[in-house]
Formats: sequence, C-alpha cells, structure tokens
Amino acid sequence: MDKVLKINKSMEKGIIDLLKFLLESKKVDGIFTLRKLGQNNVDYALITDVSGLNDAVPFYPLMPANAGKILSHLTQKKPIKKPIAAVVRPCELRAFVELVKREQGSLENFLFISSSCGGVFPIKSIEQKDFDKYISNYWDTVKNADISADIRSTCKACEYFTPYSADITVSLVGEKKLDKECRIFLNTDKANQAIKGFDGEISEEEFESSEISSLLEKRKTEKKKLFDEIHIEDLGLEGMVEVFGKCIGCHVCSRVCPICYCILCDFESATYDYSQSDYEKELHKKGGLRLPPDTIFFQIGRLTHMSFSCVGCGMCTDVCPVDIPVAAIFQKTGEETRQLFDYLPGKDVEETIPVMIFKEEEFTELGE
Amino acid sequence: MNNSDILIIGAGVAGIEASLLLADTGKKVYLVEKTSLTGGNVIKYEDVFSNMECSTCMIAPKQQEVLQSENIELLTLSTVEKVQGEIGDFTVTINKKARYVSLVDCIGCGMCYDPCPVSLKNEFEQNLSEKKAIYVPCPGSLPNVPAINPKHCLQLNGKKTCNACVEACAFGAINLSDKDEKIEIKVGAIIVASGFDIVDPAGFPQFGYGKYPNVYTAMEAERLYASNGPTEGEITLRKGDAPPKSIAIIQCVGREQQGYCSSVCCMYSLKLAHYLKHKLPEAKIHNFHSDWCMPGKYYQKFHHDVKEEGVDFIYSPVDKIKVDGNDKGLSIEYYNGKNEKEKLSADMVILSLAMMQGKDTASLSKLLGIEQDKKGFFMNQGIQLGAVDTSKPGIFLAGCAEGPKDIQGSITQAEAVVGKVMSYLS
Amino acid sequence: MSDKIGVYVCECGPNIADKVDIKKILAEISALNEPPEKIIIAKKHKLLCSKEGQDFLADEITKNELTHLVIAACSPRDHDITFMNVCKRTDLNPYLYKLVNIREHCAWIIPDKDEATEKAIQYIRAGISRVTYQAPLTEKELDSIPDVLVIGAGIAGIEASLSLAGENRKVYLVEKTSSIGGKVTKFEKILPHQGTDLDIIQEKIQAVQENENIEIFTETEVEKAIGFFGNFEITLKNIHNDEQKNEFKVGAIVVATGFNLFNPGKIPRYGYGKMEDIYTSMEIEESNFKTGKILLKSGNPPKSAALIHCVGREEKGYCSRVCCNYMFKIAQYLKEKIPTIKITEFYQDLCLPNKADQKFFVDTKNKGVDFIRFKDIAVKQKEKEKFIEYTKIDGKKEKISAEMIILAPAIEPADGSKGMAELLNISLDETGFFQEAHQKLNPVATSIDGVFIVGSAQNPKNIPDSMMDAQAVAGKILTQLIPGEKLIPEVIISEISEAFCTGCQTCLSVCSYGAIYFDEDKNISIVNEAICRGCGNCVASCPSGAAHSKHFTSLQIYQEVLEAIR
Amino acid sequence: MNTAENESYSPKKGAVISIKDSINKTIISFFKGALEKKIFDAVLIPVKVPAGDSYTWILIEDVSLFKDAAPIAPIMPVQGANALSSLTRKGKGNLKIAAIMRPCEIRAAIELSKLEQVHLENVFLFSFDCPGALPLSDYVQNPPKGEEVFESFFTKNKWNEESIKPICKMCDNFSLPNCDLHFGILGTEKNDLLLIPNSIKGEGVLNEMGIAFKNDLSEWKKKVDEIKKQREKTKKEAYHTIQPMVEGLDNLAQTFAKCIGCHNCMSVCPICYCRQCYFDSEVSKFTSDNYLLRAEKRGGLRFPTDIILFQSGRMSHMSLSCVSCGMCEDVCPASIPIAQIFSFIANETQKAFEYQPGRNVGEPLPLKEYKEEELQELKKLVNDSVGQE
Amino acid sequence: MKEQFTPKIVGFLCNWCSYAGADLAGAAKLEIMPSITVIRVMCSSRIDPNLVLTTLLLGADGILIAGCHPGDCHYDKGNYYARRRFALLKKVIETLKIDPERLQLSWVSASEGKRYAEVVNQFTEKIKKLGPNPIQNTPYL
Repeated sequence: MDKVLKINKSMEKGIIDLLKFLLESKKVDGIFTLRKLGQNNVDYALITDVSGLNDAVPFYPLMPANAGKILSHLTQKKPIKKPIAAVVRPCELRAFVELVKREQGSLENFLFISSSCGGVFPIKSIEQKDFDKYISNYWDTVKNADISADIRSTCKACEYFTPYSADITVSLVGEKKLDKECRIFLNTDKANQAIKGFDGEISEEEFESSEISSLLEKRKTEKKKLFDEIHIEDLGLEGMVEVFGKCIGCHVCSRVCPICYCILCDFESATYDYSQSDYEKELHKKGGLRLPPDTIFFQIGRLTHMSFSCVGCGMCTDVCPVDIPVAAIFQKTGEETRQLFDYLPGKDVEETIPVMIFKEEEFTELGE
Repeated sequence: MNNSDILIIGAGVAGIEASLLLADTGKKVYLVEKTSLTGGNVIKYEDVFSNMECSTCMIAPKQQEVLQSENIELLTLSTVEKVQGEIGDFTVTINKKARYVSLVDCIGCGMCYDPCPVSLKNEFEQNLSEKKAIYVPCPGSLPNVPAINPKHCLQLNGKKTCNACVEACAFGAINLSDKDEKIEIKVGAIIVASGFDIVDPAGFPQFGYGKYPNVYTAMEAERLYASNGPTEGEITLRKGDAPPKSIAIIQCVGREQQGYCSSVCCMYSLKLAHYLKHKLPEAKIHNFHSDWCMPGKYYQKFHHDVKEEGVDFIYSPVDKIKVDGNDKGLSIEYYNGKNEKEKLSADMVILSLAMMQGKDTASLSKLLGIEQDKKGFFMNQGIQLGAVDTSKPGIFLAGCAEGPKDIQGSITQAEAVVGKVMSYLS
Repeated sequence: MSDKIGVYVCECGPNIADKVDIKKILAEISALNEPPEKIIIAKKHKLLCSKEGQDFLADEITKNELTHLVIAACSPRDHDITFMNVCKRTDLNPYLYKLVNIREHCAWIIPDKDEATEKAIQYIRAGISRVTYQAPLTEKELDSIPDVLVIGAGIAGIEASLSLAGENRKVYLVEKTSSIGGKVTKFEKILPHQGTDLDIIQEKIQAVQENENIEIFTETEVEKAIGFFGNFEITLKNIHNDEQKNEFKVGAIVVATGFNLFNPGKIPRYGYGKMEDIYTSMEIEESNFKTGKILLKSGNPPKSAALIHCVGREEKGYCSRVCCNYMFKIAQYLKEKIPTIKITEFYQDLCLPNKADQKFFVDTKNKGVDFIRFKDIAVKQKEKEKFIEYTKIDGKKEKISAEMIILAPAIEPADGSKGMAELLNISLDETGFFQEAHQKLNPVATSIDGVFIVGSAQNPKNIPDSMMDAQAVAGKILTQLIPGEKLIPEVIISEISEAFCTGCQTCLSVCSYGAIYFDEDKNISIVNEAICRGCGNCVASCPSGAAHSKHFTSLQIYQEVLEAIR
Repeated sequence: MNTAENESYSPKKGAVISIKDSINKTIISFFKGALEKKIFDAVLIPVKVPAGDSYTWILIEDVSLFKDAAPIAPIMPVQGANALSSLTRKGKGNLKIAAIMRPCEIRAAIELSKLEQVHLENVFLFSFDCPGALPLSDYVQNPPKGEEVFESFFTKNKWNEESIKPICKMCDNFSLPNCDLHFGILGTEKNDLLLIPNSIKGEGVLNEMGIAFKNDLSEWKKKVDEIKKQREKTKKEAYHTIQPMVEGLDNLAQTFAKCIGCHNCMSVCPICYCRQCYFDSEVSKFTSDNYLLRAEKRGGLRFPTDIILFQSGRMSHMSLSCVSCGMCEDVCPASIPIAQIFSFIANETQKAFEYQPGRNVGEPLPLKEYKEEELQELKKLVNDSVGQE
Repeated sequence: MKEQFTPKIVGFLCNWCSYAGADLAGAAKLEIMPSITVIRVMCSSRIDPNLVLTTLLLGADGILIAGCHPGDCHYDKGNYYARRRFALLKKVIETLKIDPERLQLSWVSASEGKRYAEVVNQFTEKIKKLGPNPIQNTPYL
C-alpha cells in the first residue's frame, strides 16, 4: 500500500495549491513547471515568485522540450544550491537520471513531482484552430484510461508511463473523479517533509490500479501497430533507405534528444570531412553520390552510441521536419540492445551505463 | 676492480627476467643458454595454471625484448667451463658450441629443413616427434634460427658428403665449417638460473613407463596438448590411434624418494585434467591424489572449478598404486580411503613426476665452487645471508635452480637477485 | 611543402622475391607519383634488415631528404625497432615511417603469384596513404624522484626499506601501530629449518631504526597519495591528531600492510570463545613469548592437546599456505615444554611447498605427534571434558578427548585494505588481497605503475617469501628508478581535446591504469602522459571523438580501410 | 580565378531549345549530352528518393541515375550550397562538376566561396527562373498532391501560385543569378526553353556543345520584370506585417515564445557554416547559481534560456549574407515565420552596406574590409562630447 | 571462372596476440585466402563502432575483429570492453536487419597460427556465400 494525500479540489487547482504552499512555506525556493504563454503555447519556467504560479499549467498535455535535458543544462556546471520542486513527466525524469549518470547534471536539492502520464500532443498541433477542444477530450480519455487519437504516436506506444524515482506521483490515469478530487502519492520521506503543514487527508491506497494495467495493454497494441507500419521486422538496407531516404541530415533529432549530450557530435566533426579524392573514389565505384553524405550512417551511428539509453520521450519524431518515425526505430533498437545488458535507462541512478563496465562471464559465446 | 657486467646461466623465465631488468640500467649482460632457444620450460606448456593464460602470449614479448636489447649478449648452445676470481672480478670461460648457422644472416624462413635427409628424436618434444639434423626445436621458437646437430649431420659426422641445407639456403647463412669456440669474459656477478629437471620415470617400474606404451609423463602430455606441438594439440596414443576414453593422472610420483613436495604438480595435474576435459568432453578422467598442495590464493578455486567439470578425484597414497597393462589397455590397482584394494581400467596414464635439480647442477656447482643442499638443488644461505645467495659471494641463485617453485616464485626470486646485485655493484 | 615518400621493398632473399613480382610492384607504386605535392621513390633491396640494408636505407633518407618512409618487408613485431633506429640515425622522425608486412601476411600465405602481388600492392598503397597522415612524435623525459614510501613496518616493510635505502635514495617507513616489527616480534622461535632465526630479525629491526636514510613514522596513516611512477605526492596524517601532517614527494610506493587472522568464532562448530582452553595459534605464540610457558587457564600444563589445521579454509576459499609449518613448530614447542603431552594434529591437506618442509613434518611426526586426515571435524563438550569429533577419509567417525585445543585460522587480508586500495587507485582481487599486475610475470607490481605490493598483502606468505618479495621490489625499483636518470614514458598514447570534451568521464571509467584524471574546474578529463600505455580503449569509448590516440588516429586507420576496400 | 569573374559580363544573347515533353526532361537530356561530350565529369542534381516522398542531391556520373532526376524539384529539402560545400570544402579536386540549383542556392554557394567553404574553380553553375518551392512539411504529408500542384505551375503558367513557401511568394530575385548558364524557363512567346550563357565559361560550354546562342532576350526580360514588380509588391506588404512582430523586446519575446531552442534553423542554413555554433559552446552555458539568480530577479526564468540572444546573435552573424532561401522556416518545428523575419532584417542590414549576397564572387564580404568615407549617417550616433569638432 | 566474387574483408588484429598468431600462420606457410587485409591496432578495445560502421557502409564485404582471449589481454581488461561494444553494435545492425553476419569477433592467441588460418578461411567462405555487400550500389546512403 502507498501513502496518498487527497485534496478534494479539481486536479488543476489542487496541484497549484500544493505548489503555492511549497513556495510560500519556503519548502522550496523555486518551482520548475510548464507555464502558459500566449494563446495555446506553453514553455518550461523556473518560477520563484508565487504570483508567477497563476498561469502555471503543470500537467498540460504539451512537451516543448524534454525537461530532463533542460534540468541538465541547469545543473551541469554546479548542483543547484536551493531546493527546487520540478514537475516533470516520467520519461523526462528518466532522461535526467540518464544524464546525471553521465556527469551532465546533479539530482541534489530536487523534489521531483511526476504523474502517471496520459501522453502529449505534437508541438505542431497548437497551430490547429480547435486546439482547446483537443484539451477537453484529452482529459476525458485520461480519466477512463484510454488513448486519445491526437496525441503523438510515440506516446500512444509508451509502456513506461509511471515514474520510478519521483518523490511525489500525481495519479492521473484512470482517475474518474479528476475534476473533483486529486490523489497525490508520496513515495519518499522528502515528500512527507514537503507536504507537512498542507491541509489534505493522508491515507493508504494502492497506486497500481486496474486502469493503469488496462492502459498498458492498449499501449502495447498501439506499439505493435506502430512497428508494423514501418515493417520494422525486415528493414534491411532497402528498408533503411525507404524510411530515411527523405532525411535532410539536419540532425535536429540528435539535438533535441536528452541522451545526446556531446558538445560536438562525432558525425559533425572533422573526422567525417571527406577529401576530394575520397569522393572521387566513391563516385567511380557507385556512379552516384548522395550529398551531403552519411545520412543513414548518422542514424545507425547514433543508435550504437545511445540506443540502450533511449527513454522513448518521442521528441525526435515530434521535431523531424519530414515526419520520419525516428522514435519508433530508436525505441525498437533500444529494447533489443537493453536486453543484451538487462539494463533499464533512467530507472536507478546507481546503475552504471553498460558501456562503462563489463562482466567477465557475459557473451562467452562471442569470439570462441 | 668492480666490473659491473653480469653473467646469467640459463635463459628460462628467471634468466630472462633478471637479464631484462639489469639490461635496463645499461649494464652488459651475458645470457648463457645450453639449448638453441630461450624460454626454458615455460614455452613447453600451452597454457599456465590457474587463469589458463596462453604461455606464448605471456612470454614471447619478453623473449623478443631479450633478442632486441643491445645490452644483452645471448650465447645459445653454450655452457660455462671455468670460473675464477671473486665478486667484482670473475673471469669466466664459456664453451660455445657451433650452431653452423649465422644468427645475423639467417631470417628463419625454414627452407633448409625439408632437404635434410637425416631425422632424429626431438628431445624438446619429449621424443614424441622427429626433427631434422638442422632443426628449430618447435615452431615459433626465439631466436628463430636453426642449429645443426653435429653428431647426426652426415657431412659433420663424416658419414657422407652432403650439403643439402647449404644449397637450400638463399642467404648463405649455413657454414658447416663453423667451430666450437671458447669465449673468455670478465663479469662482476654470476646468477645461476639453470632451472629444473623431472625425475626419471624409469625409477618407478610399478607404473610401467616404457613397458606399456600408453603411460606418459606429464611433460609429454603438455607437448601433446600444445597447439605448436608434435600433434598440434590432438591427444593421440602411442598404441591405438583413437583418442583415449578414460585417462588416469597419478600425482606425487617420486615425492617420497625426493623427500619433498614439488609444490606445482597438484596444480599442473589439475591443468592437465582441465585440458583433457576441454579437449575430450566424453572422456572419463581420474586423478589419484594424496595431499593437495595449493599455496596460491586463486589455486583452490581452480581445484573447485575442475571438480565441477566432472573430474573424478580419488584419494589414495601413491606408494600403494600399481599399473599393469594388457591388450585391452591399462589397469590401475590402488588402495582407497578405507584402505581397500580397488582396480580401475584406463586407456592412458599420466604420471605427475617430482621436480629434481637440473642434470648439470652437480658439475656446475663444482665449477662455480658453490654447494648443493641435501636435496641436490643449489644451497641458499637462508635468512642470515639471503635466500638468493650462495656460499660464494657474488654468485646468486634464481628460479628452480634453488628449489621447486611456480613461475611467479621464480620471477620474484629473479627480481630479488637483481635487487641484491644492484646494491652490491652500485 | 611537398611530401617525399621513400618506398623500399625487401626481397628477403627468396621469401618475397620468389612469391611476388617485385618489378610490377615497383612500377605500380612509382605510378602513384604526383609531383609536386607527392613524390614517390620506389626501390627494392635484397635484405633491408641486414647491416648493409640499414646503411642503404640511411643514406637513401638523407640523399633524397625523404619526409616519409614506407618499408614493405616482414612483421613489425620483428624489425619495427630496427628500422626506427635507422630513422633515428637520420633526421627523419621515427614515427613518420610505416613497416608494411608483405611477408607473413602476403607472400607466405598466398600461393598464386599474381594474387600475392596484387595484395602486396594493396598493402603498400595503404601504407603510403597512412604514412602521410602520421605526425612526428618525440620521446618525452620526466624527471623522477628516487625516494620510496613503504607502508607497513612488518618484516616485509623492514626488509624493503633496508634493501632500498641508500645515500641518494630516502625511504619513508609508515606504521599504523606504535611499534615496528609487526607480528614477527611476537614469536619465540621462527622456523629454524627454513633458516629464519629470531635474532637476525631483531638485527634487521635495529638496522632499520639506525639507518639515517630511513625516516620512520609510527602511529601514522597515509592520507593522500596522488601522482604517477616517479612523482607521487604523499600526505601523512598522525592517527591521533589530524593537524600533524607531513607532505613529501616519492617515486614509488611499497604496500606491506600484512594480514589478519580469520576469527574462528565465526564457525560455531570449533567452539572458539564458547569453551575454555580453545586458543588460536597467535594467542599461543603471544602467551608463550611472554611467559615462556604454555598453560591451561587453570594454570597447569595440559596433558593432551589437539591441533586443528585448515580452520576457515572452506569459508575463505583458499589454502593459507603457512599454517601447516607453524603448527608443526607449535607441536614441537609443546613436546619440548611438556614431554609427556599427547598431541594429535588434524589436517585436510598438508601444504609443504618448500623443499625443507617435508622433513620438518617427518621430524614432528617422529617426535610422537600423530596426524589424522579428517573430512569434517567439530569440538564438543560434556561437563568438563572436551572432545574432538571427526570423520576420517575412510568415513569412520571417531572421537578423542583433549584438554587444550589450538586452532590454525586462515590468513585473510588486513582490515583497511579496501580503504588503502581506493587511496592508491589499485584494486583488490576476489579473495580480498591486493590485485597483482600479472599473476605470473609481475607478482609484486600492481596495475598502477610505481605502486608495489609485498608479503601477505598480496598472498598469504611465510617470512622468507615475504622477505623475498621485499628484495624483488628492491630489484624492480633499483633498476627502474635510478637517481638522476630520467623516466621515458610510452610515446604512443592518447590525448583528449579540451574544446570538445564534455566531461562525461566514460573514458575515465574504462581506463584500467588510472591514466585519466578529471579536472574539476575545467570540467574535462585529461590524460596523464606518464601513465597512459596507449591501448586506445578511451578513444573507442568517447562518443564525441574528443579523445584521439597518437599514431593510431581514426583518420590513419580510415586511410588503411579505404585502401583495403578499393 | 573564381568562376563568374564577369562583373562586367551581361548576357546579350541566348539559345532556344524546344521543350520535349517537359522542361525537366529537356534539361536532363542537355546534361546527358554534355556528360557524353566530357565537358564535365559529373552533375549535381536533385533526384527523387526510392520511396518517392522526397528529393536529395546526387552527384551523378553514371547517366542511368538520371531517370529519377528533377532539375527543377518541387521542394528544397537540402540547400544546394550545403551539398556543394560538403563536396568542395577541402579543395577544388580534379572533377569537373556541373551543378543545377535555384538562384538563392547559387547566391548562397557564392557567399560560401567567399568564406572558403566552397571552391568553385571546377564547378559549372547552372540556374533557372525559379517558380518558388512548396513548403517541405506540406509536400511530405502528401507527395503526389505536391507533385501535381507544382506541375500546374508549368502547364498553366501560374507563377504567383498560392501554395508556395511564403518567402518564395515575396522573392524578387528569382531569375538570373551570378551563374554560368541560365535556363530561362519563362522562355520565348512560343514558350520554348531559353538557355542563356552568363559567363565566358558558360559560353565555352555552349560552343563545345555546338549550340548557337543568337536569340534575343527582350521578350524573356519583359516577362521577368513583370513578375518581379508583382513580387516586390508582395515583399513590401510582407515586411509591413513582419515589422511589428520584431520591434521591441516584448514583441520579439512574443514572436519567439514558441521557439524550443532546437537551433534547427541554424543547422540547415547554408550561411551558418561553423562546426560548433557560438551559442552551443561553453561560452553560453552558465552555472545553476546564475540561472537561479536571474529567476529570482524576475520571479521566473523561461527555459530554454537566451532564445532572443540566440536569434539576434545569429542575425548579427549572418544577416549580411542571408539569401532568403527559406530553409529555416521549412524546418522550424514551432512554425515560427523565421525566414520572413530574417529576410526583413537582412534587407535592412544589406541596404546599410549596399551589399547583395551572391551578386558576384569578387565582391568582398562587408565585414572583411572597410571604407574610409562610409556610414556617414553614423557620425551623429557618436554623441560623446569628448573632442567633438 | 575468374570473375567469381572475391570478397573484400577488413581484419582489425590486436598487436599482442592475434597479429602474432597471424605471423605464426605466415611462418608456418598456411594457405590463407587473399580476401583479408590486415590492419594492426594496439588493442581490440581500440576499435570503435563508428570505425566498423564506416568500413561496412563504405562497402567492405566482411569485417573481422580479432583480439586476445579474455584474461590474456596485454592491457588487462581491454578485450572485455571490446566484446561488449561488439555485442552492442551487432545487436543494432541485427535489429535494422543489415547483414549482421558480415561482422565477426574471434579471439586468436599468439600460438594459434592454425586457428587464425581456419577463422579467416571460414569467414571468407561465409562471406562468399553471402555475396557482395549491397551497400556498393545504393547512392542513397
């Protein structure tokens, strides 16, 4: 059984009250959450003043950037001095943990508030005229643990929609009385300290619900459909050229990816500046040369560098200018490579990433 | 007069380690080896116990360093004949037998081996295979230059005029009129690293070595398993070609006679059992042992692993074991823990023979004027004057010349000798 | 500036000349000549590794002012050094040369002459395109400090200090306890048969105190030891007050921290701590050393004693090598002090590795000690009487009574080993002792150059072997850390470019030599040129290509790959 | 010297080529002929990808690859100058290459040659009257519809078509750039294809091909000017709507509110050639204390931070060379009208230095030199009183 | 028939063990197919996945990485990291169904000349059956 704080107010109001309480009672010095900006748009902000919380929309179904990557920028040079409450999605928290493992940030002084995640809309959908209708029916689908049609294809296929290491988890999926009652689960004693003095009754309830497992099944079928669409089972080289043929090599998928932390990506470095004679040799051999070169090589290379750490946040597909289902391929390869080292990215900060260690008794079948 | 050059007798693993360390400091080292190659006994094994590391990968880079070091003068096919003087000023006469092949011109291409009409027993391969009169003990030996055995070469022993090898050599590296020569050198210190030998199995008729063809010594088993050995790693039998279905390893052969435990036979018997289990998975392997001597921290785990692989360990005092053979194979008669007599049949028997002092220890000790201990090894001076010193100052001991020990024991002792020599000479 | 590349094909007598068409090779290679940027001079020679061949190369280099040299001959493992020395004789940097192996990898393994010639040309072209990407490298010289830090003043530490101290080499001997000498000072007799007498050891302890080149620090611990072979910065701290610190620099560190005895109390069946008159071998040694007598708690001498070997051997997973010998010694003590005493010694296996051990065992046996080989054993008590219940090899269960029981507990790593390992950045093996650099060829060194381990810190050892280790370390240090001489580290090493390093420390974690350290304020990883051995593991692990390995850069290998698949 | 050293060269005459079944097919057959005659060794041309849902630049040597080629492609997924730069950044090489690109791509290539990122010595630049390109995301959603719409430009000769990119709608520089040979697809009255040499090199090609170029260009010029006037009007209107969006910090903040800081506009821009952008480097990363301080000062700090700094910084770095090709807008995930904004800013800065990017190779980049008497109007800006005459 | 496909195989051999094994194979004059071109590196852990991918995508028909047997590595634990990197790379291209069999990792020690010859010849046969690397003729990479 898990400890739960019940606020009998609608989820939006309940959460804002909790955040205001945390800020006013100096439990934290800043709240990192989504904030409404202009008509439909939202952005992430570090809010230090209570008035700033008025237009905070913590669980708004839009993800302009992976918060894990932003928190890593925030704490890369030095851990943050003052306590901060960060409202992040499960995949964002897992991305941040992966980055902390790579010394690109620090978990110190953070109170993580996450939720069972119903998925988000693509960034481009804010251009739709009837976007606010999207929002209302989104919350209905979340209430009865369903998948709304317009959320991103990656979110439809996401099986890790509950957080591993959050201090506080707000239960959204399957909460029938979402607009009357708000159930907040306290996972760590840091959470208990934080909510001390906040009026709301504490009780013991089970977080894992039948709705959550039913949503999991639905998500699994969606994933199967997503993989079948690009018939991932027999991609081969022609399949890769088929899927990535239209790739324009802008590498935005690696730029928004939380796991890609390199200052200069190896594929953009001087190593792959080919000299004229290299081009001529290739040209005579193949009769034709794609320029700029190495578009498919970049994708496979990136897969070898980080696929085992892919947290499936879907940013890459969301920002791809030619709508290539990059996330689907990275998720599928990620699953396969993770199995090799039975590693789950972002689950636990102590677990070292597979390329940093080895085990003497593994893969003995190789090389003999 | 304090000459800082050093003479090292024996180019086994101890001799190599000592010569490399001393050569690093710029001292001139004379490395005298009676055979035609470096590496001593270590290069006869395929792997070394407990982590089963390949011995060639381990020792070849060191042998290469010895050949390429300008401060080390390697004198192969050479033995020490006379030693005079004392510490800081020894005069040593070395009898360098003719190799008949120039070490500078020959590049080890091996074109001269086939034409040679003569073939004789290859004692490096424990006489399991033949070699030509012009020979390299085993493929990959370093220096990779053949030598000619004057007793068997038809030209040299006067039987017939033959220069098949000279014609085959495109480098004019073979000179049949090469002569033995006496070299005189002046050194400040002498390190004896002449290694060990195995007791003669003939001394134990109850095991039937020589009488029954399928009884092997442990060293012969090592060469059978070696991938650069006579059978390139295939375990075959002298009588009956099929690989053996059941093998018995008998440990502590010669321990009572020698009066000491050779400290390494337990471990190399386990290694042999592990080889055989790996090579012949279906074969039944029995190991007749008494006390397990496993002084290293990793050794007991290796014993545990070999046991897990299904090797059958039988406790039975070695003095009550008898081997006799019939046409079906060999049968081993022994007394088990309950002191009851039992019989076990096997296709092959391997004897773990005790280590004894090197064959020429006696002559060398007389020559150097140092004593042998009661067991026949060179005597060290114990803790008072040093475990690596001999009765004569300036002459030191390293490796199994001083007593049975494993490879790291020999290496540690060689490094200790270098420490002593450096503090004497500096 | 144009590249002048000299390409010399060695006939190697018949070995290459008969197997490949050298004329065709020279023709095709000369055709690669593209003046003015790339001038190729292609020639052949009978035997380049011969003295005459080397002179031919030397004057070719100077005559044609070659900027790069490619030699097509045998394996670099044989003659790389020979040809580098030829370059050193001229003013061509030895790293602007490439030895292409067309003998073992081409002439000798491809029977068909044309195919072999094609292959040789391919290899030589790869060599030429690679060599133009090679950069000149120079050997660096690091000045080294000859002094040595010895941690632990047991017999191994003392022997090491005595062997190393000299007028131009200072030894700092650090001991945690208040006195030096370690466990050895607590024994009345030391095993005579192995030639170790107590007074010799006392002399050594005396000598170490009087030697003015040895500075002794008792009740002191090492707080910091950072650096590399030839240059360690050491900070010592007095265990009682933290302010009293000494800082100095040394060239090498010798770890001689000794061992602990396993606590038999952990195995209930031996009854240690629960029944009276059950002692460990060390307790007997200490009481005997103090009083000269071995008595029961009641004060009178025991009439019967049981000595049990191999206590904790199964639990620890290794045989501690020294217990058999010192138990025979204790048995002989008892016989001397109480002639009528009845002694039975129980053992699983007798570990008598030294050539003189077996005789010592036989002498003890002849003195009336009976030995029993047991499968399992337990100590029981009925009212006042204590019994040893055991099963022999033949399976029979037997019981004998014994007034005094002496246990030989296993030797285990000294406590504090884990902290010491972290302090010196070395590792422990699975048995908990310090991990040696190489089990066979380098037992007294560790994976960190300049940090050595002696005595029971590395493996349970008796006194002579511990002293042998100490002298071995002296051998290693005296030959590699020569006062006044410079250390020449490996030339082919890795380097990390500051601009592109993100400080993710993946390279740091894959380097097994601790050659990469993290610069806190710049937030980047930096390669320590003195330690790196050039394996290139960090280069392959760095995702952003910030790490390069000199002489094996990605571009150089890429050139060879391009030629391989032409 | 570089290709078009023809500051003085002005095209007088052109050759007329009759169009066989489509303009693209005709241009391809011209290139095939030139390849066979070894005038150049390879052609850099957009080719439809096997999946048929996009185009990519292919350097073709083997003529069989021309079957999917489309010199005038409906979309511009990769800027031609970027493709050319990846080929010739390390040197001119010894391959003679023909490249057929849109006028904005030619201008970008010439700007890059001034920055040593492209070497044009062995390159024959071909261009054509550009009808504009379709927005990338619209085309990719439904490629057949895109093809059909683009085809209609040629059949119904509807030049100011609604569905092209906003930046193309206002492009008044769609015709003759500083290339070697120009396909005047606005052509003659009988709308044959005009092939206009625009440099001595271009004339050389035609002579070698044995194509006479005697036809008068006035008809073609008239059509071009007609469309140009139309485009200049649209441009003025567009700038009029863009101006309020970028004037004043809060307007800028509002315009770039949706920006997620992915810097994709920078990675596709041909002029941004830096391997690592100043705004990605260590210099623009601060410690958590700094972020915390800025948050506390204003009650809240938006993440990702310093968006306006990035946009304005990029403007200051490259607006002088901005050729208004519209790539940035095509790939912006937040659909910000970034190309129109940058075109507006570039228009201002380029006017101040009377500089036109890609006009000709010889014209140095404004910041690489200075003129004593320039920028008189700035005198009044220097208003410190010290030593003021 | 001469135009029979001779594969182009790139072999990355570690200097201390597998290169020494290859030398021993040469000294023993064992016949090895000429399709392999050997590139010497200091340790099998030097080979990074991008280098192997570049070689594969440039059109190599087969890539063999050879190093010391686990435990024999001259640089202590290098080959364990090499093994793990190889497993990861093989899994990625396996998932993408791009001929994983074209990559092979084999441990060859300094005394295993015969094994080196067998490994190379068997690998060449396997690649011959697989046929040329299709990447050769797709300009769209």
